[in-house]
Amino acid sequence: MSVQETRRAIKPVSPLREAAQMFCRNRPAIFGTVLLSLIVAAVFYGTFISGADPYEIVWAPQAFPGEAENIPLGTDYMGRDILTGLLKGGGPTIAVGLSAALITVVIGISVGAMAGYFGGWADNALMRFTEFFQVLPALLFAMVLVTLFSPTLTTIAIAIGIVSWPQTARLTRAEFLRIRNLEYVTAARAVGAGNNRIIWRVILPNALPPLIVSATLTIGVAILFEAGLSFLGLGDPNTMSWGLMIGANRSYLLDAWWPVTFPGLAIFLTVLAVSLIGDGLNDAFNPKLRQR
Amino acid sequence: MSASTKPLLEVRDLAVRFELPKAGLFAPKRHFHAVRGVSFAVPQGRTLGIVGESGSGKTTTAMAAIRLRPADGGQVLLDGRDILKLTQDELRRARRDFQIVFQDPYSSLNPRERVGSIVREPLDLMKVGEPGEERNERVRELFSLVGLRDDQIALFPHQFSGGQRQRVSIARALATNPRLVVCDEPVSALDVAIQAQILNLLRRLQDELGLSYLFISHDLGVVQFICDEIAVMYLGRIVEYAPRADLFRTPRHPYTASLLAAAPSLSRRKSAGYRRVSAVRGDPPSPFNIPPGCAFASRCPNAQTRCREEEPVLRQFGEGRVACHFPLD
Amino acid sequence: MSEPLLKVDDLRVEFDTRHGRVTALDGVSFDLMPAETLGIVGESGCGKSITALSLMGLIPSPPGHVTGGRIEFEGNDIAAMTKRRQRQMRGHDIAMIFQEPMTSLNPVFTIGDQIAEAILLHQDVSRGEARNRSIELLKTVGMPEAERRARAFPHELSGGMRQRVMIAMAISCRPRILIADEPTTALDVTVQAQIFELMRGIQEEFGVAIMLITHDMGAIAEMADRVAVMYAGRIIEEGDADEILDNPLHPYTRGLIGCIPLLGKEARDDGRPPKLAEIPGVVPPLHLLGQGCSFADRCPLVHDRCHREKPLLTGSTHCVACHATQMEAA
Amino acid sequence: MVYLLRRLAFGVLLLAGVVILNFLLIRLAPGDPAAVIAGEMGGASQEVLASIRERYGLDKPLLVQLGIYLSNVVRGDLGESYFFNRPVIDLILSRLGPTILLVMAAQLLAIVLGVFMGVLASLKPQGFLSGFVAVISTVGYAAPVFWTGMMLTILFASIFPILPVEGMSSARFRGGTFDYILNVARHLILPATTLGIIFLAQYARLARAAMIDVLGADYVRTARAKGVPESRVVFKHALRNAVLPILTVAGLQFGNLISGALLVETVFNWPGMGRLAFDSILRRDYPVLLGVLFFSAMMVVLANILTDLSYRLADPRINTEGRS
Repeated sequence: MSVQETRRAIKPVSPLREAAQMFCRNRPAIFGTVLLSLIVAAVFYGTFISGADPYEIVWAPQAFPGEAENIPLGTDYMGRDILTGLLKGGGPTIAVGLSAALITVVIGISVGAMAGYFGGWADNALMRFTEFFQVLPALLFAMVLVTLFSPTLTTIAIAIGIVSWPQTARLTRAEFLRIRNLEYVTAARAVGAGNNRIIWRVILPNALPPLIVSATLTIGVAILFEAGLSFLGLGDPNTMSWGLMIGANRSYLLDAWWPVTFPGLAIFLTVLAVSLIGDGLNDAFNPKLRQR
Repeated sequence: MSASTKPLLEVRDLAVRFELPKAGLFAPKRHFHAVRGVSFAVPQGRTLGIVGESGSGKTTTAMAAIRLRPADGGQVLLDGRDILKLTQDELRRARRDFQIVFQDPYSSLNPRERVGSIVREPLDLMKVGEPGEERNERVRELFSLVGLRDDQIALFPHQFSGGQRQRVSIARALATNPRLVVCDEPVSALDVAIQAQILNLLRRLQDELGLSYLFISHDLGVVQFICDEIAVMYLGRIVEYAPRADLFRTPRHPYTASLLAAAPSLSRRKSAGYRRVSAVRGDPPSPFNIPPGCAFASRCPNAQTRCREEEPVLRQFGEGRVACHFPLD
Repeated sequence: MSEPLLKVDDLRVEFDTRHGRVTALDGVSFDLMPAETLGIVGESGCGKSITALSLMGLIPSPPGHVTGGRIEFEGNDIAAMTKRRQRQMRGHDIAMIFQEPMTSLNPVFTIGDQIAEAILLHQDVSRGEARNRSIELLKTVGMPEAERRARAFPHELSGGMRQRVMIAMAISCRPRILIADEPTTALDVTVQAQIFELMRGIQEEFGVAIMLITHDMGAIAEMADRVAVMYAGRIIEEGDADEILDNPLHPYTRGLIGCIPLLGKEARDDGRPPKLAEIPGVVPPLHLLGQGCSFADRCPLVHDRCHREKPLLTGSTHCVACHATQMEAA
Repeated sequence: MVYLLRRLAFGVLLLAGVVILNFLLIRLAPGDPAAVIAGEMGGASQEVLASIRERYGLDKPLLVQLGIYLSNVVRGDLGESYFFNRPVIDLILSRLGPTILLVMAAQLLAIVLGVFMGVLASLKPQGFLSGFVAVISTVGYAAPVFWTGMMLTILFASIFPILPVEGMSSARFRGGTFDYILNVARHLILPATTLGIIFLAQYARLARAAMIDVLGADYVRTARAKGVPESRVVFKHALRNAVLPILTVAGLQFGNLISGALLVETVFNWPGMGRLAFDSILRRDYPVLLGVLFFSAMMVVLANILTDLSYRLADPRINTEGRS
C-alpha cells in the first residue's frame, strides 16, 4: 500500500512533548521560570528559615537604603526593615494568589464545562449567572466581600476566587462548545462512550491548553488583587504582605520613595514572571506557531 | 430491488428538525425541518448510497439513523429492533453492530491519543475480547487489514497523512465487527489519488467481511463506484430511489438528471464544442423557508403549475421510485 | 502563431518552514496565449496555487520568496516594472478569483461597494458611474435582482452567488488574463456547472485568457485548451487537453486519470464498475525531495536513473518530464 | 429597536439581581443587620438602630424585607450614610461625574493609542515595534496600577514638578470656565495615563494579533489582487475587520476599568466614586459601599449595551442574523 513510508521508522511524538520543547526554546518563558524560581526560593527562605521579625523596629524610620549595614533596602515609616518585610510578606501574597487561582479554576471550569457541554437550557441559565457576576467590577465586589466578612487570608482568597471565575468559565465554555462539535467527540459517542467519559477523557484534555494558560495568568491577577486589597487597607492586618507594605507607607510617599517602591517591584517581578510563563505556554500550545 | 433478502437496516419515516433561535422573547418556537419523512433500507452485505448537495439533509439522516443526533419521528429497525427506542444502556451495547467513518480525517481522531488506543477504544468500551493481549492482537490485525503497519500503532494522529488517518478511522469502525458501517463522505476531503486507495479498500473490506454500508456522498462518480442502490435527497426528502444501473442509465427525477449532467466526466470536451444546455438555474431555496409544492420546482426545467401547489410523493416508477409529478422517461 | 500574452520562464519560489527552506516551485515555465484556457492540474501541495499567486505578486512574504525566473506580460518583464505599475496590473490586466467564495469577500462592505472599488481604482469614472457599472456587471454574471443585491453584504448571499460576485469584480476592468484558482471546489455540483458555463461565456464575450487551476480532470476536459500537469513543484507534462486526457505519457498523469471514479466506467460481470487504478503512497513532503525525480518512489516504471537525476520537460507540443517515457520515445 | 428594548430589559434584570445581592450581603454579614447598616463608626446609638429597623422593616419576614428594600431602591433610596448624614444617592451622584470623566479619558487614550500602535506593529510582525508592544503589554499587565500611580507621583512631584499629582482641580481655584476646564484637564493627565496604560498595552497587543490575523485573510488577498494600494488595504479593508474583536474586549474590560479607577482615584485623591468607596471602607460605611457597587454595576451594564450597539453597527453580519 504505502510504499515509501515503509522506509522511515517514525517515532511517536506526543503533542505534550512537542509543547514542552517549544516552551524550552522560548527565551522570555525561560527567563520567567528562572525569575519565579528565585522569587519562590527567597520567599521560602523568608517564611521557613529566616527567624527575623518583620514588625521589629531595627533602625530610625525612613532610613535610606544601605544607610546602615543591616538595612540594605532601608526602613519604613516606623523603622522596620524593608528587606525582612519583603521576604516575610511574599508568602501570604503568593499563597493567596495560588489559592484564589485554584478556586477560580475549579468554579470556572465546572460551570463552563457544564454550560458548554450540555448546552440549551443549562447553558442559558449558567451563562446568565456568569454575566451577572461580570457586571460587578471585580475589585469593588471583592472589597465589599472582604469588608463585610472580616479581612483574613482565607476570606481574601475566597473573595478573589468568587470575583474572578467568570472569565475562566467563559473560556472553558467556548472551548467545550468548539470541541463538542468536532468529529472525534461524535466518534467517541459512536463507539459507546458516555457523557462522563466524553467530558473528562475526551474534551477536557483537548480543552486544557488554553485553560492552563489562563490558570497561570489567573495566579498573576490574583496576586495583583491581593496587593490592591491590601493597599486599600483590606489586607489581613495580622500578616505582613507586599500590598500591606505599600498601603502602610503610602501617606509618606513623598518623604521616602523606597518603602513603597521595593514591595511594588516585588509584586511586579512576580506577576511578570508568571505572565511570561503563561505567554510561553500559550505559544507552546499554539499549533499555528509550531508549524513555523 | 432485492426484495428476497430481508434488509439489515430499515428506516421508516425518519424526521429530524432543528430548533431555531426565537425571533423575539414571546415569539413561537421556530423549527427547521432538516429531514422529512425519509424511508430506505440497507440490504445485508450491500451498499445504499444517499446523494445530495449541501443542505439536502443526507448527513443528518445518517446521523439520526444511528442515533448520533436525536430524531423527531420514525423508526430505525436494525434486524427488526428499533434503535430509536433503545435505552441509553442498550444503545451503548447495540453500537457494536453499527459504526461510522467520518468525513474529515483531521478532526475525527482525538489528537491527544495514540492511534493504537483510538482503534482499541471501542473494544474496551464495549468489552469485546479479553483485556490485554487479545485486544492488542485484534488492534494489530485491524491495522494490517486496512493497510497500516504494526510499528505505527504507537504514533499520534498528526503524524499521519489524510489517507492514512482515514485508514485509522476505518480500523476503528471495524474493531467490533459491526454489521453496518455508515460512511459519511469518507473520501471527499482527500486528493483523487488517495481517494482511489480508500474506495478500493472499502470495497475490498465489504467483499471480505460481508459488510453493509450506508454511504453518504455528493459525488456521483464515487456513488456509482461503490453503491448498489441509491437514494437522491433534495431539501430533506428522498426524490428518487433506484438501483444503481437504472439510476445512472435512466434518471427519472429532473434533479437526478441535472446532478448526472454535472458529475465528473472526461467526455465533455471543450475541443468538441461541448456546452451545457439546460443546467438547473440558481441555488437551492433556503432550507429554512421551503416553498409549498415540489421543493425543486423553482429550479426545475419542467416545472408546471401543479408542481408549485402539490408536493409529489415517492412512488414506484420503472425499476425504482420517484417523487415527481412529471418523471422523465 | 501569435505572441504569448504571458510568458513564465524558470520560476522558482521557496518557503521558510520549520524544516528549513523548501522549494515550492522548481523551475516552472509555460506560456499563456491570448483568449485560450490553460488548465493547471495537480493534487494539493503540488504548487499550482503558488504558481497563480506568484503571477499576481501575492506570495506571502515571509515565509515565501520568489528566488528566480522571469515573468513577461506582453513582452515586458514584470519584475522590471515600478511597484505602482505592478499594482495597476493587478485587477486591471490580470484578475484573479479564488477557491473560497465564503471568505474571499470582505464581510463588512456591500458587494456593490467592493465591485465599485475595483472600477474606481483602475478607471477614471465618477462614483455614481462606478455604481451603475457594478450593477451592470452583476447582471452580466447572472445575478438576479442586481440593483437590490448590490446593497447586500456577502453573508447574505449563497456560495454560488458570491462566486459570481468575485467574477464580476474580476472582469470589471476587462482584464486580459483571468486566473481562476479552484473556482468551483467549494460549490455544489449543480452550481459548479453554472459557474463553468459563466466563465466560458465571459471568455467568448471578452476574449480573456483563462488560467484554470484545478484538481479536477473533468473541469480540465470541459474548460481547457491546453493543460500543464504539476507534481511536487514542477510541471511534469504539458500539451493539448485532448492529448493529455487521451494519451497521457507521464506515469503520474496516467495514474491520476485512472484513479478517478468517472461516470460511465460501467459494469464488469457482476455489474459493478472495475476497481480503480491506484497510485501507491503519498506525495512526498517538500523538505524530503531528493535530487532525483520526485515521483520515483511511487512510479511503476522507475529505474536507477530516476533516483539520480531530475528529468527535464522535453517535447514540442506534448512535453513530458520522465526518463522512462523519453527513452521509450528515443 | 426590539433588540435594544430586550437588552435594556435584561440590564434592568441584572441590576435587580445586584440589589438582591446587596440585600443578601447585609443579611449574611456577621452581626445585627441594623448595626451593619449603621456602620461600626457611625456611633450606633439605640435610636439610630431603632430607626433603621423601622425603615428597613427588619422585624418583618425576610421576603417582606426584600420587598421593602427593592421598593426603596426603585424610588431612588439607597439608604443613608450615617457618617455623612446624607442620603447615599446624593453622595454618589456628586462623585459620579469625576469617575466617568476619568474612566472615559483612560479608555479613549487606551483604545486610540493602543489600536494605532497595534496596527503599526502588525505591519512588521517581527519588527521593533512588535517587540515593544510585547514588552509594554507584559510590563503594563504585571505592574500593580496603584504602584505605577505612586511611581508617577514621585516622578512628577519631586523630580519634574510640571503636573499636579493630587485632586481634580487646584484648591481655591479662581478663573473662567475655560481656565477651569484646562485646570481639570491638567489634573486629569496623570490619573488617566496611569489607568489607561494597562489597557493601552492590552489593546495594542490585541490589535496587533487581530491585524496579523486579518491581513492573512482571503478577502485581504482579494483586495490586493484587485490592485488596492497597500495603505488602503491596511486601513480600510483590514482595520474595519480587526476592530471587531477589539470592540468586544473593550466592552468586557469596562468592569476592570472601574476596578482600576478605584485604585487610581485613591492614589491621586481624585474625588470620584472610587475614592468614596475607599473612604467608606475606612469608616465601615456599608450603605455607601453597596451604593457604589450598585452604581458601578449600572455603569457596566450601560457600557455593555453601548458596546453591543456599536458592534452591531460595525459588523453587518450581526444585524441580519434573524432574517432568513
